[in-house]
Amino acid sequence: MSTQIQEQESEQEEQQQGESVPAQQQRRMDQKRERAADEERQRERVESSLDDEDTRTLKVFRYDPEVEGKKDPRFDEFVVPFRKGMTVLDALMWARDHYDSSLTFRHSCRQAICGSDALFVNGSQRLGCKTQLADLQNPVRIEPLPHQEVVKDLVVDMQHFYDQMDAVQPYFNDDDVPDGLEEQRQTRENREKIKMSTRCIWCGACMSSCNIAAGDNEYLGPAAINKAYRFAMDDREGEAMKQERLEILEQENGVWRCQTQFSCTEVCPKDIPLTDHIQELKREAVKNNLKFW
Amino acid sequence: MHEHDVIVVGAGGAGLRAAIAAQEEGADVALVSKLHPVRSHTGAAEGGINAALRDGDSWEDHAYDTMKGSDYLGDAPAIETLCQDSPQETMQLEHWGMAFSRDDDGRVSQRPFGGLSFPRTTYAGAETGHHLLHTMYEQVVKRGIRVYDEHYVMRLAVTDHEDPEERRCRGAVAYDIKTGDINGFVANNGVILATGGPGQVFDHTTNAVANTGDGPAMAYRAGVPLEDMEFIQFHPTTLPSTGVLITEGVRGEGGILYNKDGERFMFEHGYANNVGELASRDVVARAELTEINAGRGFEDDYVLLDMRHLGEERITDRLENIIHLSEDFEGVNPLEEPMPVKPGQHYAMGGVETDENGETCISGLYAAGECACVSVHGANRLGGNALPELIVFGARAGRHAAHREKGESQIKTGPSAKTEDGVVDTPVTPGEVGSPGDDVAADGGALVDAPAGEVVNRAVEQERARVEHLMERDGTNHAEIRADLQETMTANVNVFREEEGLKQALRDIRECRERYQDVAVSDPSHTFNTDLIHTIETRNLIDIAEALTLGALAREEFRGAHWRAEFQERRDEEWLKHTMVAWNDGRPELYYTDVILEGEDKEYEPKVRSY
Amino acid sequence: MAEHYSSFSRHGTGWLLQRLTAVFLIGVLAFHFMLLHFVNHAADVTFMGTQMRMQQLGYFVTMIAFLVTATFHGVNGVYNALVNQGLAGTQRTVVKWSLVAASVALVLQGIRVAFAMTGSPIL
Amino acid sequence: MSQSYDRGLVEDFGRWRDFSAGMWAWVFHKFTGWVLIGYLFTHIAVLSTAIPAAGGDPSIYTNTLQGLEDLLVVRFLEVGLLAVAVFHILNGIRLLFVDLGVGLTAQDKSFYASLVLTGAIVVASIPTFLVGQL
Ligand SMILES: Cc1cc2nc3c(=O)[nH]c(=O)nc-3n(C[C@H](O)[C@H](O)[C@H](O)COP(=O)(O)OP(=O)(O)OC[C@H]3O[C@@H](n4cnc5c(N)ncnc54)[C@H](O)[C@@H]3O)c2cc1C
Ligand code: HEM
Ligand code: SF4
Ligand code: F3S
Ligand code: FES
Repeated sequence: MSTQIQEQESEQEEQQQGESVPAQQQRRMDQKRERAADEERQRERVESSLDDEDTRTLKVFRYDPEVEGKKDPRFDEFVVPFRKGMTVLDALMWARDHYDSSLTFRHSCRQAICGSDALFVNGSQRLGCKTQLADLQNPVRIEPLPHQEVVKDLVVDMQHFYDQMDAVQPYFNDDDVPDGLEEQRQTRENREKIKMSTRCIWCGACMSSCNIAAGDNEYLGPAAINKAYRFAMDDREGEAMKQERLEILEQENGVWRCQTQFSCTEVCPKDIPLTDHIQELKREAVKNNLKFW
Repeated sequence: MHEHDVIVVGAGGAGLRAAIAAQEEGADVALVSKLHPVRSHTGAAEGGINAALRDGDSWEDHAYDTMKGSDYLGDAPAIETLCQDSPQETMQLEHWGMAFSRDDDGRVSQRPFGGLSFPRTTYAGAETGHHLLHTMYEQVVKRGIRVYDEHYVMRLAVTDHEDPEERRCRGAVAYDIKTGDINGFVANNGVILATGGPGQVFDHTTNAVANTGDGPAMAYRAGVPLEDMEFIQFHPTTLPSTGVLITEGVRGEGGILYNKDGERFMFEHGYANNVGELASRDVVARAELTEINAGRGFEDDYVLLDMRHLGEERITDRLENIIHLSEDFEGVNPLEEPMPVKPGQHYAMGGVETDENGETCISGLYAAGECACVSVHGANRLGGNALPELIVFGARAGRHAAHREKGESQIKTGPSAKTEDGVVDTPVTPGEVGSPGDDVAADGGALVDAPAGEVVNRAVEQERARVEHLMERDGTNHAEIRADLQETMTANVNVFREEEGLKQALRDIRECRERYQDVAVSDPSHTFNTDLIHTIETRNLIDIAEALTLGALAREEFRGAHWRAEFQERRDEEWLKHTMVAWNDGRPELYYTDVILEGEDKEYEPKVRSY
Repeated sequence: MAEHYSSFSRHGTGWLLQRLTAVFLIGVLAFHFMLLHFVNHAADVTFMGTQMRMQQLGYFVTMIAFLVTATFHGVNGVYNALVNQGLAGTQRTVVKWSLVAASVALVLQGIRVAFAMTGSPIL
Repeated sequence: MSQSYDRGLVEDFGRWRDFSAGMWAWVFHKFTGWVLIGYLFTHIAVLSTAIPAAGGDPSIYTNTLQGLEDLLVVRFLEVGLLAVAVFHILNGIRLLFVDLGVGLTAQDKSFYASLVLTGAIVVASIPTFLVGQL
C-alpha cells in the first residue's frame, strides 16, 4: 500500500501518454521478450553453478490458459541440487524460487496435514511434501492430479471434490446433546473404530486415483464415503441422522459405484483403509434394506 | 462487491469459531480465506487443549499456571476469561462430534503438559488441531455459512480519521486467486482478522508457508498497534529441512542430544547439569544454537537427537509417529540413525492489540487467534493454551461483531491506553521508504464520513492500481528479498538476541524494504498467480519483522522467550509493561502500556518463574 | 449437490443379487465345465448324450437355473459397467431395455433349446 | 478467464503402466465377464441346432458340435474360454471375500494368487482340450 509505488505508477503513465497505442504495445512486447531472455540467462547461470553438485531433474507439467506458449500443455525440465532429506515439494519450491517464479502449485504446511499438494509424481498420486526425492527414479515426472481439470500448472480444480464431500452431510447431528459441561460418552473401542476415518486431510488423491470416479463424475468417491463412515459409525450420532446418511450413500451414485479397485486405499497418504470402509457401508446398507423388506 | 454483516478473514480455528458464533447471533457471515478452510495451519497442532474440566481442577488454577507461564506479562482479565470459558468451549467441540481420545469410562481424556499443575490438556490423539479444525468446518458447512476460499485479503477498508480510535473498519479487499478479480467486501457490522501466525518471518519454522502475518500487517498499517511482538517461542527439536516438529516426548522418554564431537553437550558443556536434555524448551534451544555457533554442529546447522538406545520395541510403542515423521520429511530412519534437529520458530505470543472481546481500537475491526494479542500468553505461551485461545476469543469476537451489546471491556486499547513513550536507538530509520506520511495510515484517502461502499471502493481501486503496477513492470523477484529477510531474522533475532545483532537486523530489514521498492511480478497471468500473492505477502513480512525487531531491541531484559545477551534478568521495576508498535504515518512509533495483574478477585504477584 | 440424489433407485438389490448369483454360479459353472470337458470330452458330445442328461429332471432344472442366473449376472454386470462409465439419460434407458430384451430372448431361446434337448420339440 | 484444461478420459488408458494390482484385477474381471456373457449368447446359438435335431435329425446337432471340435482353432479358443472362466471365478471369489470385508489387506496377494492359479489350471488342462483327435 505504499504510495511510493503509486507515485512511480503515475510517472509511468505520464510517459506513456505521449505514445501511441501500438508503440506502447511494442514497448511492452519488448520488455516481455527481454524478460524472457533474462530468464533464459538466469537459468543458464543457475544450472551451470550446479555443475559439480549432486542434482535431480524434474519434468514438470505446465499449462496456463492465458499465457502464450503455455496454452498448449508442455513439460518443463528443472535441474535442482539434491540434498539428503529433500522432498518433492522442496524441489518444486527451489525450482520456482531460482528458475521460474510463475511455476504454480498449492502448498502450505509442508508436513502432510493441510492436504494441498497432492500431485501425480512418477505415475502415482502422492503428497509432494511427504515424498522423499531419494525414493524416486530420476528424472522425476510431476503432473497435476489426473481426473481433475487443470487450472494452471500443477493446480487442479477441487470444487467437484468439495461438492462431493458436502453431499454426504458431513456434520454431526447436535439436536440431542447433553447440556453445558456434560459430555457425550463414547467407548474407546468406538473411537478406535472411527479413528482412521477421521484422519482424512481432503487431499483428493483417492478420488483422482479411482477410475470409477473418473468415468462417472456423479460417484461420491472414496473420500466422501469415508467421511460418511466417520459419522455413521460414531455411536454418538443420532439414529435419524444415521438413517438419512445411509440413504444418501445408497443412492445409485453412492457406495454401489465402488468396484473395489483399491487404488484409493493404496494412494491415501493418511493410510486410511478406504475400500474397507466402503465395503462395510455396503453391507450396512444391505442389512438396512433387509430390515424394511 | 459483496456485502455481509460480518466478514471473517481467515478460516483456521479462530476464524471458523468466530463465524459460527456470529452466525448464531443471527448475522449474515462470510469467511474469506486464502486457503480452503481445512488447509489452515491449525490442523498441524498436535498436543491438545487446556481446559479445567475435572473435579480437583479449577479455572483459577489454570489461570494461575497461565499467568506464571506468561512470566507475568499476561493481562489478568484476558487470562481469566480464557480459563473460565475454555471448559464450555471445549465441551462445545465434543458436542459437535470432535473425536477426542477417551478414558475407560467414556469421558474425554486429559494429559499432563509442561507448566500445568493439573493434567488438563484435552486431546485427540497426536492430531488435536486436525480434529478441531475439521469439526468446526463441518459445523460451518452445516450452517451454510458462505465461504470464499482461495480469496486473498490484501487490505482493510478503513476510514481516514486522524485518530485511530475514531476510525471505522468498513470492509476489506480480496483478490480471487483463481480468477484474478479484485473484489470489495462490505462489512455492515465488523471485520474479524484470524489470519494466524507470522512464522514465515523466520527461515526455519514449524509454521506453514501461508503463515505470513497478513492480518497483523494489514491492521498495523490501518492504525492498530502491534503488541508484544518480540516474544517468539522457539521449539528446540525441529527437523532441519522442513521445520517439522519432533515432540518433546522423545527427550521425555530418554532421547539424547549430541554435537559433532560426539559430546552430550547438555551435560558436558554445562547447560543443564541436573536435568540435561529435559530442561525447558528455551534452555535447550539456546544450548543447541550455542553449540552450532561454536562450530560444534553438523554442517554448521544442526545437532543430533538419538533415541536408538531406547530400543525398537519401546520406540514403536510410544513414539511410532516420530519414525514416520523422520523418514517422510527427513529421509532418516531413527531406528538406525540419530535424527538431525535444530531450533525453529514455533509461535508468536504477540499480535494485533485487542480487548477481551477481540475488538481493536478501530471500531468494527476485530482480531482473534494467533494473529491477535489479547495478551493471554504474555512473554511465553504454555503448551496447549493456543487452541483454547482460538475457540474462546474466536467465539467472543464473533458474537461481539454480530451483536454489539458491548460489555464494557477491562482491557483498554489504542493510543489512549499509552502510559509511556518508548525510546529506542536505531541504526537506520525504520518505516516507509521515502517521505513518511505519504502512505496514509488508514489507506482510505480523504474519506471520513463516507458510506461504507465508498470506503471499500476506494480501497479496491488502490489495490487494483497496486496489482497492475506490480504486474506490469520489471524488477526484483520477491523470493530473493524474502530469503534475505528470513536469513537475517534467523541469524539475529532468533533465540539469541544481542544488541549488535538486532541492529544489524534492522539495517538488513531496511535494505529489504528498499529493494522491495523495485519488486515485480514476472508471472503475467491472472489465473492462480501465486507469484503475485507471495510478493504481497513479502511486504507484510517486512513490516512484521521490523516491528518485532524494534520491540526486541527496546526490551532490555530477559523475560519468558525473550533473551538478551546484555540483560540476563527479568527486570520488573522497569519492564513490567507491554510493548506497542504503531504505524504512525508510515513510521513505527514505540510506546508502552501497563500490564493488568488485577484479576476478578485477586491480584497476581510476579514471582520467580521456576519449575 | 444433494438434490441430485433423488430417492428412487436403491441399487442395493442389484448389487446383492449380483453377489448371490455369483455364489450360485461358482458351483454350477465349475460343475458344467467339469462335466462337459473333463468327464465327457467336448469333442465326444452327441445329441444322444445330451438328451440322456437332459431327461433327468434335476439336471434339467439346474441347467435352466444356470441359464437364468448367468444371464442375469452377465447382463446386469454389463449394464453396471456401462453405467459406471457414465452412461446416463435416455441413452441409458435405451441400453437398459435393449439389454432386458436381449436377456429375455436369450432365456426364451435357451429354454426352447433345453426342451428340444429333452427330445420333445414342443416349443 | 478461469478456463481450465480437461485432459479427458483418453489419458486413463495411457497410464496402464502405472496401474496397481487392484486395478488390474478390475480390468481383467471386466474383460473376462464380457467374454463370458458374449460366449453365453454364442453358446445358446450353437446349441440351437438341438431344435431341428429334436425334430428328427439328431446328426445336425452332433455334427455341428463335433465339426466345431474338429477345428484346432476352436480347441484353442476353448482353452482361452477356460482361462477366462477360471480367472473370473477365482477373482470373483476374491471379490466376494472383499465384499465380506475379509482379507482386504491381502487384496493384491489374492489377485496374484488368482492369476497363478488360473495359469496352473489352464496349463494342466491343455492336454485334455488339445489332445483327443488331433
Ligand atoms: C506444529 C504446531 C503444533 C502446535 N501444537 C499446539 C498444541 O498442541 N496446542 C495448542 O494449544 N497450540 C498448538 N499450536 C499453536 C496453534 O496451533 C496455533 O496458534 C493456532 O492453530 C493458530 O490458529 P489461527 O486460527 O489463529 O490461524 P491458522 O489456523 O493459521 O489460520 C489462518 C487462516 O487465515 C487465512 N489467511 C491468512 N492470511 C490471509 C489473507 N491475507 N487473506 C485471507 N485469508 C488469510 C488462512 O487461509 C487460514 O485459513 C501449534 C502450532 C504448530 C505450528
Ligand atoms: C462362476 C462364478 C462367477 C463368479 C464368482 C462371478 C463373480 C462376479 C462378481 C463378484 C462380479 C461383480 C464385480 C463387481 O461388480 O465388482 C461379476 C461381474 C460380472 N460377471 Fe461374473 N461371476 C461368475 C460367473 C459369470 C458368468 C458365467 C458370466 C457370464 C455369463 C459372468 C459375467 C459377468 C459379467 C459380464 C460381469 C460384469 C463385469 C463388469 O463389471 O464389467 N460371470 N462376476
Ligand atoms: S481419504 Fe486419504 S487420499 Fe482421500 S482425500 Fe482423504 S486423505 Fe486424501
Ligand atoms: S479406487 Fe474406486 S472403485 Fe472403490 S475401492 Fe477405491 S473407490
Ligand atoms: S504441504 Fe500440506 S500436505 Fe503437503
